[in-house]
Amino acid sequence: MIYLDHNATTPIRTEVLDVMGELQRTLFGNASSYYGPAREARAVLEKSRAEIAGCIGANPGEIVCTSGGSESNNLAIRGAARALRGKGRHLITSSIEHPAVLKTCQDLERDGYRVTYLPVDSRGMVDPAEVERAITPETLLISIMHANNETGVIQPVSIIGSMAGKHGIVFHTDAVQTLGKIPVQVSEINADLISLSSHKVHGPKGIGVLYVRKGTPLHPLITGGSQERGLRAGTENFPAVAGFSAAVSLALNTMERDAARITGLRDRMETEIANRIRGVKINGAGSNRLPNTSNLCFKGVDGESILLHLDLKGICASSGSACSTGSESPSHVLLAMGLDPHQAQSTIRLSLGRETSEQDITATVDALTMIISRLRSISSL
Amino acid sequence: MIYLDHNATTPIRTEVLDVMGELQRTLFGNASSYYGPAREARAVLEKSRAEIAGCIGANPGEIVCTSGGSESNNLAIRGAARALRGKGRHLITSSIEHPAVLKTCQDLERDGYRVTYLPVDSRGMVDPAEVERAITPETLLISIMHANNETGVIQPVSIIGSMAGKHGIVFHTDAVQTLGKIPVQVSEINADLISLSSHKVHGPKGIGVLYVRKGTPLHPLITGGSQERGLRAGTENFPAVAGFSAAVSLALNTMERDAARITGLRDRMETEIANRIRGVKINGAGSNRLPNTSNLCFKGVDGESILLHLDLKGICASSGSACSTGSESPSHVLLAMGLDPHQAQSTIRLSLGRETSEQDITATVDALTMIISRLRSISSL
Amino acid sequence: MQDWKDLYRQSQADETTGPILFYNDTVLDHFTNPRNVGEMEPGERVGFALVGDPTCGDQMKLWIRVEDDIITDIKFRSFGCPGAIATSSMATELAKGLSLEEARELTDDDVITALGGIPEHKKHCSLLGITAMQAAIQDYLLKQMMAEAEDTDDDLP
Amino acid sequence: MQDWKDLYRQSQADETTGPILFYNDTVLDHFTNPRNVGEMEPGERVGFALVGDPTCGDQMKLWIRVEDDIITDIKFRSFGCPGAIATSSMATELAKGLSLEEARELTDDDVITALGGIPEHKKHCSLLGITAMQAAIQDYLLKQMMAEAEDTDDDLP
Ligand SMILES: Cc1ncc(COP(=O)(O)O)c(C=O)c1O
Ligand SMILES: Cc1ncc(COP(=O)(O)O)c(C=O)c1O
Repeated sequence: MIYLDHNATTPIRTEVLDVMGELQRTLFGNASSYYGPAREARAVLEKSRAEIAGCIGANPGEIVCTSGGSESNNLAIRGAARALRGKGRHLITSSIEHPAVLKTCQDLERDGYRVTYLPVDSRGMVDPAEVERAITPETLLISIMHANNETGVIQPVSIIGSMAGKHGIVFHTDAVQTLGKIPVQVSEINADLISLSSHKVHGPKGIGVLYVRKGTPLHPLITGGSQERGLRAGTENFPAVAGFSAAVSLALNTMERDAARITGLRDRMETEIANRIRGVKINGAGSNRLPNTSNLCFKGVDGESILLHLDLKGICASSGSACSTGSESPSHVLLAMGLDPHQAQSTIRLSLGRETSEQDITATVDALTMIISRLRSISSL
Repeated sequence: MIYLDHNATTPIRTEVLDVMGELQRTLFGNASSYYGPAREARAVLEKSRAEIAGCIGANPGEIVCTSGGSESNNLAIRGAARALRGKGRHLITSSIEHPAVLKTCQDLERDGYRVTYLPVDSRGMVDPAEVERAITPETLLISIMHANNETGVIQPVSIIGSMAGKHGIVFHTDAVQTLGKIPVQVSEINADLISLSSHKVHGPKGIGVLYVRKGTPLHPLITGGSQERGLRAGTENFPAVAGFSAAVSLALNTMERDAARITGLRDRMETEIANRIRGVKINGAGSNRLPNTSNLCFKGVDGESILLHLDLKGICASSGSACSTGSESPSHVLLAMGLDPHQAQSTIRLSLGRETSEQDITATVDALTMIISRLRSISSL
Repeated sequence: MQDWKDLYRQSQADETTGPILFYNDTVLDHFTNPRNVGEMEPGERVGFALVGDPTCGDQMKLWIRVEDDIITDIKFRSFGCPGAIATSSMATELAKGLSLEEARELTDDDVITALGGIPEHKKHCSLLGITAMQAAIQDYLLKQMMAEAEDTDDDLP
Repeated sequence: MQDWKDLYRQSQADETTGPILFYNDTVLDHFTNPRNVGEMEPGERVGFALVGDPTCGDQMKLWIRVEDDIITDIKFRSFGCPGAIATSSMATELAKGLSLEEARELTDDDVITALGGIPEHKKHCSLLGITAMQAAIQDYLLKQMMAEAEDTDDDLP
């Protein structure tokens, strides 16, 4: 099997599984309970929280554990909107955000909030000047993702963050796709709220984090017990938090080296594909991109047909966000970049990872060459 | 170690850990993705969902996977309140609910909803007649727990459920404490929404379920991808769902036998404590209770001091809900039952489980006898 | 894991579960080796249609050759998803050799049955092949009518 | 797991984390073997106080015996949490043998320092022992004043 869908999810590392297995076998208890074993569970939880905090340059008290990236995004956006509705009811985001941001903003619109969805240019980038123009005295939150999950295009969050800061507006960034691939540092991003997800960095599923800068107004999404300083109720999933912290530490240990190697593989892949297959467009190629992501449009062939052919050859890829697989509508990200619906329908995403080898890339290029020619031979376009 | 805090959390069963480890080692992928491995992940997810559904007599399509009991309660209450706000803005619940229900209702009050918090009698029971009296044409939801986590008192949910049905009002029950201890069957409970949590039945933490009867109006709490039929966004945590389904199946296999044995142990424990220690009150004793729960008030001694002495002897117990451990306010459940604050402060909860042995009980009774006499010898009351 | 897959197959019917993309072997066969791919030169005995599915952007072209009211040959080209390709291929197989009258009674259900089923949310794709074929038959009949009309015209004094 | 515990101890200071109930060995010692538990008969040289903590419902009784302005003996009883018991025990230890003047300068910080620290949210418990002691000193001084006043009365013609 050749797995080229690391932006959807990643295999959990055996080191991480071992940590979690050990913890679950030897330590148990409710991390908020009284007695000895529970205190040890709490110690593990707090050590892991501190480790995750360290990885992004935050304080442990600024880390709220959630069930994943989607919940983190919902907590950030709904939580800020609720906490700040006295200030105003306007939010700014972009048209290329993950559905966990877009759908949440749309939901807030039904509740009387007003949302500006900024466009992107043909390279898939949000323009900070547009953000500035969209700001009103009513603006309570700006939410712009760190890098896009489909194209890998890195957004100018640092500039947008300081701009938001100057206007006294809370800034949220969805860094689910950047963690472990490029540096995610609180001080550089200038964000008040940052969403992270464990299963994208070879950690367990069902766990994520929202960084909440000290003093940021935020209303909880899930109320109940006073876990996570009252910002997220529910018995703490300490084995998963420990797994996440192990995964992110491991990822950061070798990030620079991995990124260089993976960029090399990705670039070779794109060059060879462009050389061997005509009518290929690399979406977002003109931008600063994540090392591992390649978004490819093959003129005149349907993306899902490419994917099924790849699948039959044991190559795993996807057409964009996994959560909309099976939906028939073309990618909102690609349409926002100005592609027409047929082009969007002809696009697939290959996202590499730490297990990806030179041979994987060679095999993938060979397979794609054959598949595209085959599908074009039956295409009506 | 003697663990008598099963209502807070339970040790994960090795069979469950093995299932999850195996799945995480061999199967991966995003259960909503396209290719082969992802389809297997999805197959696991759907098989597990069907198994959980089977355990409570539901259809697989009525099972929404969440991150735990607190999220399930929030989704049920906030989701129904949002979906039905056109109908009215009144909710009915009881004063002994878990904080994940109570705090959520209080939060809705800040949003313009009106909530009736029904009292309980001295035995800790909600009176269905009171529920009926509280119903107004504006009532959109009734939420009464299946059994209370502190006292183990089982509530008359079946009657309340049919009453709600007759009035066309959505009925939610928090069955987090009953699953695996007494039967939880959709057809008997007559509920439209039922909250369940995995870590209370020897399953993994960070996973739970909301049963949503077909046709029940519900707005999602976490929006984004279209997972869980659009009712709960986020990459599916299929290993945890599989772990939960394994745990609940195992629990139901031996439920009757376990319940009989545990009831025996609990009853012996209570009899011996009552015989050997004067000034003991068993809260909720007059009611139908869960087999495993004992809520004991020791006149004139502080609960936390009892717990620390027990802890020093390797016995794990708690004073009620773990999520408020360390908070200094007396239990809202006991106050609702008419105990005075000093009585509430003198109460501990012992909750037994499948590993609890005869020897554990003997040792606990001995320890308590000594501890109470020691603490009384220094008490100023 | 056989049991999981079985369960998975069953649950395809259940519209309450999420999107499922589990094609059976017949569908995969028609997708990887679509029958009757190609084009035909326009001609007197040839019917042609170009149809699109507005739901998903799929597009297809289809040609039939008719001799003595029998569809003797059929060709198609498709820009579409696996469902569209497989159902189109199967539709051409079913229609080939039928009389025009018989072919006009083919439905998308016939195609799905012949394929042994396709995932629920892909069913709309199965319409494409049938729609194209019916359109091609119409095109052929129209051509015949016009030719006959011309013949009749010629016969006029 | 030693390193986790260390980290855990450090993080007690961090008010941003959740409730922590990690008592050190000195606290546990004073909790399990509280010093100076008991009562005293009322008497001329005895001061007494009954105080309660409205935050948590804890209650305590404390007696001091004074000879030549020195606290020669001290006893207490407590209905309270481990923090209340341990801090009361330590407070009595610190006060015993001090002059009234010295004892009046004892603060809850002295008690906490002597115990090597207690969890942040338990600090309010440490006030109970000190408060009771100060109240008992007041009670003693008041008694003295009244006794002196009586003595003076007796002296009057
Ligand atoms: C950019 C981005 N944000 C959020 C998410 C959601 O994360 P999760 O699946 O952990 O809920 C994803 C991935 O699905 C993502 O790519
Ligand atoms: C009755 C009840 N409801 C809800 C919960 C919350 O469940 P979870 O810890 O899985 O969020 C608990 C336990 O903490 C409970 O006892």
